[in-house]
Amino acid sequence: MGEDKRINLEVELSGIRLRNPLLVCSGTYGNGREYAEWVDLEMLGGLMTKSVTLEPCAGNPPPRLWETPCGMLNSIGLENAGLESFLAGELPWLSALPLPIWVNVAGFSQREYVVVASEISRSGMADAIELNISCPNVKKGGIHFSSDPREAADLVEKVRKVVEIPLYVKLTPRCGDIVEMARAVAAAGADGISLINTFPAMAVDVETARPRLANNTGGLSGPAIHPIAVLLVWEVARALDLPVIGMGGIWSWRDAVELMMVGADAVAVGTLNFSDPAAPLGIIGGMLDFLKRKGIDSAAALVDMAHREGG
Amino acid sequence: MGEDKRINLEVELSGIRLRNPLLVCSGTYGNGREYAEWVDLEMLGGLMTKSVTLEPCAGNPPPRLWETPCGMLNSIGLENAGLESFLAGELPWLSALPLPIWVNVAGFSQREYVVVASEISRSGMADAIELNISCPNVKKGGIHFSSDPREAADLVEKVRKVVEIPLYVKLTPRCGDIVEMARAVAAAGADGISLINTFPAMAVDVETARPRLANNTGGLSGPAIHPIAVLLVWEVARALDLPVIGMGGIWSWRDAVELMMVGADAVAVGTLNFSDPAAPLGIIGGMLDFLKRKGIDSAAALVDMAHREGG
Amino acid sequence: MPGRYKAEVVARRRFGTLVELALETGSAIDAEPGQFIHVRCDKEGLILRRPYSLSGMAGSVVNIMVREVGAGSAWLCASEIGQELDIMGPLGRGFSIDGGSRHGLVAGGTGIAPMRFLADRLRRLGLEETLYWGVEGEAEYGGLALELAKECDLLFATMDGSAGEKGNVVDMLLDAGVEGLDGIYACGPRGMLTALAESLNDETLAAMQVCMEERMACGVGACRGCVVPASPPRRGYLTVCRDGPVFRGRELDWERIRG
Amino acid sequence: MPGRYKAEVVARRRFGTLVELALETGSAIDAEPGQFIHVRCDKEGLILRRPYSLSGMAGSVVNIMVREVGAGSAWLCASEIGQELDIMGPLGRGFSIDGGSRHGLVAGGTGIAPMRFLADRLRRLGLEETLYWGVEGEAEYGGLALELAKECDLLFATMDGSAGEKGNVVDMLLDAGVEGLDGIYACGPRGMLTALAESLNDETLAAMQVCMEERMACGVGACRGCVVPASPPRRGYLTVCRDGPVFRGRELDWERIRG
Ligand SMILES: Cc1cc2nc3c(=O)[nH]c(=O)nc-3n(C[C@H](O)[C@H](O)[C@H](O)COP(=O)(O)OP(=O)(O)OC[C@H]3O[C@@H](n4cnc5c(N)ncnc54)[C@H](O)[C@@H]3O)c2cc1C
Ligand SMILES: Cc1cc2nc3c(=O)[nH]c(=O)nc-3n(C[C@H](O)[C@H](O)[C@H](O)COP(=O)(O)OP(=O)(O)OC[C@H]3O[C@@H](n4cnc5c(N)ncnc54)[C@H](O)[C@@H]3O)c2cc1C
Ligand SMILES: Cc1cc2nc3c(=O)[nH]c(=O)nc-3n(C[C@H](O)[C@H](O)[C@H](O)COP(=O)(O)O)c2cc1C
Ligand SMILES: Cc1cc2nc3c(=O)[nH]c(=O)nc-3n(C[C@H](O)[C@H](O)[C@H](O)COP(=O)(O)O)c2cc1C
Ligand code: FES
Ligand code: FES
Repeated sequence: MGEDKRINLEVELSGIRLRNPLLVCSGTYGNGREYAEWVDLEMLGGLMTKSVTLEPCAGNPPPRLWETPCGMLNSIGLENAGLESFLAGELPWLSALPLPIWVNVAGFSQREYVVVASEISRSGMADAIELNISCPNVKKGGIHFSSDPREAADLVEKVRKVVEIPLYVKLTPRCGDIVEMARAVAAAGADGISLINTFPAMAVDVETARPRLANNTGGLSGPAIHPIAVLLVWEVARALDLPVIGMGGIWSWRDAVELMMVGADAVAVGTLNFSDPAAPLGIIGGMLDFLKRKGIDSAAALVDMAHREGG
Repeated sequence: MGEDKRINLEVELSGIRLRNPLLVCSGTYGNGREYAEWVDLEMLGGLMTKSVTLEPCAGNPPPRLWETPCGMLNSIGLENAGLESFLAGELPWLSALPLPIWVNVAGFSQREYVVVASEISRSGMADAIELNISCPNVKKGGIHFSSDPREAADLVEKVRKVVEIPLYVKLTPRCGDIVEMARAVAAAGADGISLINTFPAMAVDVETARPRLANNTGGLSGPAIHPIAVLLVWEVARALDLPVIGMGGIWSWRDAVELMMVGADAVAVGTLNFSDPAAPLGIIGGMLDFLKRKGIDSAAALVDMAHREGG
Repeated sequence: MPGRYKAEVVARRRFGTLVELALETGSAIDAEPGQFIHVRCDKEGLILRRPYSLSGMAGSVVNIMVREVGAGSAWLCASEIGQELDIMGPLGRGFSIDGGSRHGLVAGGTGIAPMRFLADRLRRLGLEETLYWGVEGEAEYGGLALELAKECDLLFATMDGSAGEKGNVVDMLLDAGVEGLDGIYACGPRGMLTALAESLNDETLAAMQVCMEERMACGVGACRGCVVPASPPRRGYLTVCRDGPVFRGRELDWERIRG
Repeated sequence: MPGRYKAEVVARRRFGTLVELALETGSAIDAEPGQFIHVRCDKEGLILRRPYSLSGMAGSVVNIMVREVGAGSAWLCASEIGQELDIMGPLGRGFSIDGGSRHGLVAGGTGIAPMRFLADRLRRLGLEETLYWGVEGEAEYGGLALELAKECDLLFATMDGSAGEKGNVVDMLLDAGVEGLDGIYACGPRGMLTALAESLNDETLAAMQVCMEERMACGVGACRGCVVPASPPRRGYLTVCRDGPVFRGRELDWERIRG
């Protein structure tokens, strides 16, 4: 306590230095601007943008949200203004922040993924790409690539060729063998893995016998899925030697530390931002206190601790 | 209100008549006896036994339980006294109840599944078999069969040959394409599908960096996974013409009706029994009130209602 | 400037199924009628905030009126004096008062909340307004109609005829005539708003402003969860939380809204 | 006969970090020391009941002593007089009192709860007992030690020496000598119980009964969640909720319990 021993919160992923291991998840922080008046964005470890597609995308019809026990369903459906507008408006603003930016890229065909990823890389304004091959809310594309390791690998290989910045691939938890999937995208050139996207799910209003979401199905996020995220990160981190960004239902500094202990090199807060935009900062504070209390001198030392404990 | 219109709660699955569509899930009601002093078992629609294996099975070391947000993890690991003891003690007692019994069968090899299923069928004391090919808590066997459709189909085919009563197959939600899996086991001779088993998951105590369960991983159940169960039942019921027993996080009559509306022919209450052993009966009451209020004259009419509503 | 506050419940009144809460935010609030606050319901298992229109405001105190319809609102309705609520707000775009002297306000059911605030604001500006309020039956909102009648020119309608005029509040407004109105402001169930919008012509639609509801997550425009269909040529969607909740009649695609 | 009750909180006292609740079940209860009740914590998000040892009983009223360690116990500790709790019980196998005149009771920390009930029962049977209670520091349990000292022959130990003897309660018992005891009863942290068990010889181990804790779901033996390792030749596992929570020293496999 008394001594002023410096604790190092910095982590490094694929050569990118993060002030601390707390990012915000794609789609849950807009493109930063919406929260700029609520939070000092520079305090974040990094930011993952809303998915960008080649063309403007209107997304799914409303209702798009439904709350479930300790979770929520969303069926936003990749609504975004498209690549051109992103490159002209959002990305320059984001890249002016002293903060690493993962640009999340989605598409409805291989070609779209390749074009968007290549343009983002060429722009020089992004630190890394997060390839969203697992959005549960688009009928064609998306889910398709992430349900078959060969398709996924093929896509990653094509994107890899046109991208000069680190390439992270975001996987769906709806998958029989996550390690096989992670291995396939790693072999195809992924620099890192993001785990997990929302879990495909559904709710029905029994009064009307109609689905709660206009799109019928949506993605489940929040504390409900956290124990699933912990296991999938554990499995992938054990089997592969790539950096992993862990996410899924982080609701406290404990959940963040837990994901790091099972092998995440950094973590991202998603749904929690909606109830508390400053939550990532609170979690950093909690993590710092924990490190102090335990006499651990860096956040990086948390990574894989549960494996080392021989779990 | 005034009129005394009879509402028919009966449902029929594979020729088995159930007083009402409410069963209790395997592993959550013991073999009935433990709850006989708490609940009038005859009021249930049916009972699914704890998994039976060929040899006595000690299960996993403790701790075996952990509570998570709106859910729980268990790693019981198929603890049971084995086939011989089940046939001598438990099954005769169960079969004396005026209540259809699904005997849940598990194994660590194909041969074990085949022997146990065949003996259960030959005993003449079971109404149906529920083949647990998806227990997340055993290292060998179990999960293996349910992660690959061909393996699963092969097992089901072999079991089908030695069994003369309806054969239900219980699938894991940890699966990329549940319809492919359901199709494979249907083609191999399954008479019905049970959905869903617990979801493989994990929790770590950050104070010690050790998993909360001695087995490291466990199965997630409870309301947290309910929206996943709804989607998987919806997908399978749409694609296949087999009876489906829906389960996963039922916490109220609404959740039960919801699963029927997306296509379950009957439903089973699991984790909720721990907090309220009489919950299945309360749910039947709630369902009856709902049917009355809506002027629907049978529980069977709920089945698939969301599909018919054109969701 | 929207902010996040620990707001203390300083008054609580029940009007039938509605509970009115007065919340002390501790700093002077600048809010427009139609804006809302996003309230955390500290019940475990609930993870999203709940949006509530401001029904009034004075200095550092804001009012909301809560109808119990589910777990979150039940928790709010049960909150006691002295309790602290975590709120974000005021959020969104409120009503614009463009001037002119005659204003018609239409509220359906709980839609009365922002309308009460708007009526108050118009009165303070010295403008003339009539508030049309329709509910199912009188008992639903206890003594609220009586109280409003003292505050403004209230025309009250109940579907069951238990008080005021019997019938539909939109018809009541249309019967009274909308042509001469400088502003038409509406809040209520979807069905009521589409019925109103579809009864108006191009000109009166331009004079209409509606306060919309949609399920929300972030409340600040970040998640794109709370959208309503935008009219051509824009098409696509607008967010209720940031582009709205108040929209001009012509901004929305009423056909898609009716569904 | 165990049952399910809506039990009203009729008294509530705080002893340091412990809250003692008296629950009126409405019907005469027949319970043994060592048995427990399984309490629903009506906080959304929590789905399992919480097991609590009976710390006393009179007619239709049962007592428990709750230490706040997480969300469920926090909710229980905050429960107020008049509140209704949903309980199942009494559950499990309690202590057997085999007779003989000299009984040693050892409690560590919160393990005092069932021991208080047992001491009371022994006293009523006219048997001679000494209660050894060890805690971290006196303040932890407020005035409870004083109160117990009036009820029975209490030997109090604190690890920090703030009151009573300084040191470990197991050592205290062993120093006093266990050979002549007709019954040794223990409840407390795992470490304390294994230390005790491993200090005993075959004979004294036979005289020992321990009240075990393990995480529970059903509480009635149905889920096999709450197991402890059984000693050879049986091996395998016993359930705390039904086979226990009280076990004879020889029934358990202390080696596997220590892990
Ligand atoms: C801009 C705006 C202003 C509102 N103003 C008021 C008001 O002044 N008074 C009032 O009583 N109600 C108002 N509502 C509706 C209020 O937000 C919902 O009744 C409340 O969120 C229901 O929560 P619950 O937990 O009780 O219900 P549940 O049915 O349990 O809620 C389930 C989920 O649906 C959401 N939800 C349900 N109904 C609505 C709805 N109509 N609008 C938005 N989300 C909904 C909830 O937020 C939650 O995420 C307003 C809604 C919006 C969008
Ligand atoms: C037979 C028995 C008798 C008990 N008697 C008492 C008593 O008299 N006084 C008292 O204060 N405590 C007693 N306990 C412990 C008490 O049940 C736990 O402290 C309580 O369940 C913690 O719940 P929580 O939500 O506050 O903690 P959390 O840590 O949030 O609980 C998380 C999960 O772990 C379980 N859990 C955590 N600790 C324990 C534990 N030690 N034993 C069993 N389950 C646990 C909880 O039930 C819950 O499922 C007893 C336990 C058992 C098994
Ligand atoms: C409303 C909402 C929108 C999302 N949009 C995207 C998206 O556009 N691209 C993406 O890759 N993930 C998206 N996600 C998934 C999150 O980035 C994250 O992987 C997931 O929500 C799990 O984390 P959480 O439980 O902390 O929210 C979205 C999630 C939510 C809740
Ligand atoms: C403690 C526990 C033990 C279980 N044991 C078994 C089992 O032996 N065999 C099996 O097929 N499923 C078993 N299950 C899974 C349940 O039958 C059910 O599929 C699952 O819990 C989902 O339903 P729920 O969320 O309502 O509990 C078990 C579940 C729990 C919680
Ligand atoms: S609630 Fe998130 S955009 Fe409106
Ligand atoms: S808690 Fe279920 S067997 Fe003991």
